[in-house]
Amino acid sequence: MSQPSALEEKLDHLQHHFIDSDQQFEASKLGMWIFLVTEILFFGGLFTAYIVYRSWYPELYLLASAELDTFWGAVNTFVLIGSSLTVAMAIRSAQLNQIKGLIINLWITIGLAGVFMVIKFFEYTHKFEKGIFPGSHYSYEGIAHEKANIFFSIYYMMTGLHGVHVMIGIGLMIWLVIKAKKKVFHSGYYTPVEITGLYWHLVDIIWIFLFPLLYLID
Amino acid sequence: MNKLSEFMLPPQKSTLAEGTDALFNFINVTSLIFLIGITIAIIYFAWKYRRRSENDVTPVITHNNTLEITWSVIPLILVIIVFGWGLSGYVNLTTAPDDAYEVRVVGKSWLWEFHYETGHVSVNELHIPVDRPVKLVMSSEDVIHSFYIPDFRVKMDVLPSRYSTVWFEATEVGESVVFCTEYCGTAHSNMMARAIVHDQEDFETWLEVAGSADDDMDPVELGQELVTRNACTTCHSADGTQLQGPTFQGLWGSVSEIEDGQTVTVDENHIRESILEPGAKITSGYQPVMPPYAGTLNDRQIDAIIEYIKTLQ
Amino acid sequence: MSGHHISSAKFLWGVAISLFMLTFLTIFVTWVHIPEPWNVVVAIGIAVVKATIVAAFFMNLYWDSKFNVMLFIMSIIFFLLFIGVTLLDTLYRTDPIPSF
Amino acid sequence: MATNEATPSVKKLQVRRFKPEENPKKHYLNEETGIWAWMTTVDHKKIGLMYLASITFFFFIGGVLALLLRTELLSPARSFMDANVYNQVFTLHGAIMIFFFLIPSVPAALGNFVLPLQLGAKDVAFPRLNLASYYIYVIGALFTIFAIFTGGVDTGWTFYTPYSTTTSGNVMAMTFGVFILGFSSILTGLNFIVTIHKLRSPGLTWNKLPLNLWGLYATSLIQILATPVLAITLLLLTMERALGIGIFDPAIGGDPVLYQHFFWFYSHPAVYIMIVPGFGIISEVISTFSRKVIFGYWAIALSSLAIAFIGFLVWGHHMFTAGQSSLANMVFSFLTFLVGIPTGIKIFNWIATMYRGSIDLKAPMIYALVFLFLFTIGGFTGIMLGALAVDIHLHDTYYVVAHFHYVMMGGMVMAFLAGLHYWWPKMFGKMYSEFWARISCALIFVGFNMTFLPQFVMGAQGMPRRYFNYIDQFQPFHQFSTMGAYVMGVGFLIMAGYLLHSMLKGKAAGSNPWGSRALEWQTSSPVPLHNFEHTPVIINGPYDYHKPMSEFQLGIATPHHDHHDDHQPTDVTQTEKEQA
Repeated sequence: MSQPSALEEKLDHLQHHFIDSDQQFEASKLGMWIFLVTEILFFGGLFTAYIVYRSWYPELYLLASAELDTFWGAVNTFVLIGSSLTVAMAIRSAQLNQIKGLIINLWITIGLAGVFMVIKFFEYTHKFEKGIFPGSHYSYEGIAHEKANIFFSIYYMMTGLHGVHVMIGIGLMIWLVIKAKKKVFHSGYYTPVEITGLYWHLVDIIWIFLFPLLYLID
Repeated sequence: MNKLSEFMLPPQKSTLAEGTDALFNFINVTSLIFLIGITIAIIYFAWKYRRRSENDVTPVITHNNTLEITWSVIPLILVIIVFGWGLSGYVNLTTAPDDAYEVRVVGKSWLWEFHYETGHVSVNELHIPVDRPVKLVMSSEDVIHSFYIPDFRVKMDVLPSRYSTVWFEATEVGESVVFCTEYCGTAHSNMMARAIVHDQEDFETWLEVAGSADDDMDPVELGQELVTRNACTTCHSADGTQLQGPTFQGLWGSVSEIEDGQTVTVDENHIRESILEPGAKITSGYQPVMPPYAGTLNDRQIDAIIEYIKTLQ
Repeated sequence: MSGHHISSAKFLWGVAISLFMLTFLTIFVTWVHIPEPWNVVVAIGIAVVKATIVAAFFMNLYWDSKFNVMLFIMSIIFFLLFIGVTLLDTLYRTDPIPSF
Repeated sequence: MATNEATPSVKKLQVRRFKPEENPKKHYLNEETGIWAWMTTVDHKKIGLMYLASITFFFFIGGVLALLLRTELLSPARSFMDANVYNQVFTLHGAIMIFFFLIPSVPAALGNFVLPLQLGAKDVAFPRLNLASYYIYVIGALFTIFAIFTGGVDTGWTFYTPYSTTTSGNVMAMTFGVFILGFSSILTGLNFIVTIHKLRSPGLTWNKLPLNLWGLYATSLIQILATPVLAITLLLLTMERALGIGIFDPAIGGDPVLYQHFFWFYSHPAVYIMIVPGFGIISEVISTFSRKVIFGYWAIALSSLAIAFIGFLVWGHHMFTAGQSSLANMVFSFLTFLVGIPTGIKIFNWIATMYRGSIDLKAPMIYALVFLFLFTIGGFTGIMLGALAVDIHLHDTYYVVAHFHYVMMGGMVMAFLAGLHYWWPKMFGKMYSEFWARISCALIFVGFNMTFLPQFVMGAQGMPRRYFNYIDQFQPFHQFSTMGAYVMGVGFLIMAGYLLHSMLKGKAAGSNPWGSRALEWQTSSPVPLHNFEHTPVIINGPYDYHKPMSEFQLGIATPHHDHHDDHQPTDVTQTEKEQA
């Protein structure tokens, strides 16, 4: 019991079947970790498809990744790592009862996530203009490989699903900001901030793998 | 033992059948012994230790290492035997002798095509020589099918993306049924063929004659023969019965409505196009499932089919 | 409690900067053409290091209960089993070719 | 509020005996009544009953579809439905039975009801999430029903590509429905793991955990590890139909066998999602009705985990003839046999538990023994199918159909029925007619064997599965099988009858009609709204029949406060903390 004073102050959040705040916090965090396990295996399916096709057609991946812009990929990597930092700072603010800092850090994170999505949007539209669509709609002729469409199917599925997760993250953080403004969080109760942070870091980790696997094939 | 295997299994008509059946029987008998033992134990315990009063006191037996190790290790040994046995059988099933006679198999919804090295094609009839290894190299035109001859104990999926093989050596002259065992749609259960085993001499005669056998037939008779042989009748009836495709009865000269609302008169050109390129004009109310016959039927054969359809008014 | 570790701002910045450096490194490595398959190994290696840093210090696994660490590792093990066993098929297929 | 007897100054655990109140006036069924209270309840018991009602509905639908299939198969070719209808019906029978009945049956329905009771907890860790997962299940079901009425689905429950990407009908709605359903399954698993970890009563250490909870724990692990892969597989399939993604579509360069890997990576472990919680029930029932300590507690507990783990590595045995590499076939065959060992260990342990017990052949026990017999047959025929050479012959025949019906229906459904009859008095506080229960069990047993034993023979003789039409030689077997299905149907109707009668007019059961030592029987029947009026304290294992009943009813007094009352006095929090 690190902050007994906080425990005594506010217990609005405590549900009836838990004994105390710590038990509830630990349970929520364990629940989130289990959820992250399912996320890892969810993306794991796509990584498996990626690896299987790469082992079959290594030359295809060389050719096709040349179509991806390493510069913007790298920028997005920095943006996401930066947002991971701000989320960590947000949790720190909550732990120290600095609600203003919490809200500012969350807003920066939302901003960075927005930048990520905007860059992603331009990357996509650029490809669509060339006729690089997934699977059967693929009509680009710049890659001399009959399975180029499959590479881009995998590319769009991986980055698209990752993008969906970023969008969900943005939604969650807007919700956190609203909650924080209502003074729900304090140093004795910041579970939603913590577990949203865990989620956001996982989204970051997945991008850390997507970046070298898709963009950095020389 | 023999009675059991005769009752459970189809006749052994290939060299591979005996090995598979021996393992089948071994597992069956071993399992049966265990099952009887377990069942007797259950019934005996349930009777012997039935509750006599509400105050029955039961002994505290939490575990017994010797017993537990025994009933882990004995089954382990048994399953390892079964694994090795099954594996060696499998290696036999998948290693075709080098001198095997090759036949190309093409699965289409819902028929089997067999291409021989002479260039002859037979539909739903696989002709093979007896006592000689035969290797089938198979592929599919559309969805996944699976080639299964119970009498030979062989089965292999037929894939649209690449080739797969199966081999066997038939041991007696006769006929066996071929099934499709990978679900492939409406007429999946009618996607059957006959494996016809000839002796070597007959087989060679068949190969020579088969390609030219219908040269002197009357076109209508030939057409009738062809629609059966090419499995058209799986989906198109000659008596008005509604199957997966339009019936041939009264088809000639009729006007049919196609998918986009246009109408087309069923004439020679329409029938020819529908045979060679079935997807071009689909009569509304039917699914686009018919496989193309380009490369399977020649012009003379198509003409014969048209002549035959003309007669079904 | 294990779950309430509070990192200092300096520490968090340090973690982020090391992640930025590793990102530069992984891009830099693609310019020096390392021969196959080592380029992939290096790229994945750096990504694993980065992911471990994020998991340990941003996600606080370093200070967290053992079971959460175990869950994280377990998910990766099962993913590796999935891909590993699938590759047993896809890498070792034989493609027969018809002779006519 | 009786908080004073345990003052904060007391450091030692002060326990006393709490005898459950017999036939209480107030319990979870009559507090908070009305449709709205039920639909918005976060009570695990009510959610469990809502699941129970839903899966019963789907079991009924699936069962009727099965009878239609069997009736059509009385004669070859068409008798009253055509091939397309037949194909849709068998697809629905499979999909409904697996995704809407078997997967949620024990974990979500019985598990939800029993798990917190066996832990001595007031609820699961995340009650609102629990309710959400029920509604997710309902939404998934609605999508599926929508698919049925907008073209139907004829792909088989396996959705194999490229057939599923090319066939007409509303495959997308169906796969999306199952995709949604996956989340329900994941959230239930997540909830259970956290609950077992965080909400055990004082003294309930891992080595005192009821085997039912070990079973549910192993199941939950499979649910969270395997279900996401199903989700991504179905998402890819949906995308394949919607956007032409084509990773599995050979027409544009994809690989259909890869789909099968993805699909079975979930769907084989899913078999264990269905059967492992059944093992848990059987352990409880056999111990209770033999009134004897379970034989080989750790062997049974750990073999559940072993099965869960090895079960992940055997998916390729569904693909022995699919065109995967010989190396993969060999590895998968070997690992498949390894799963047989822990399963065998369980069977032997259960029989050893009966040895020198005091066996009372009440309905739950009869179902448990029926389970032992039928599941053993299912297991041995599984060994048969694991043997490579033999599987080449038997794959995709009626032998496989019979095998998995012996495992799923003979194993899983019998375990479910054992559990249902076992916990029925706890759920409703009423007893059912033992006589009719035996009649119906006998009919189901006889009907089941009549239905599926001939299918082994048919399959071994070469009758392929999913066949609308068949060659004449198989007709006698099909007819016999259909007769069996009708007998089984009658058995289930009788069961529905006496259970309904029990619910309405049954005799009061009392809190512990079986004389069990397990924790869920140490509270009233029906259960109070918050499960226990006290905080149970556990000092013995759940199967320690050699110790007196009084030692199983210990607890410390807790203030009982309303479900929605979030304002808890601080001193109580402090008190319990020190005691725990």
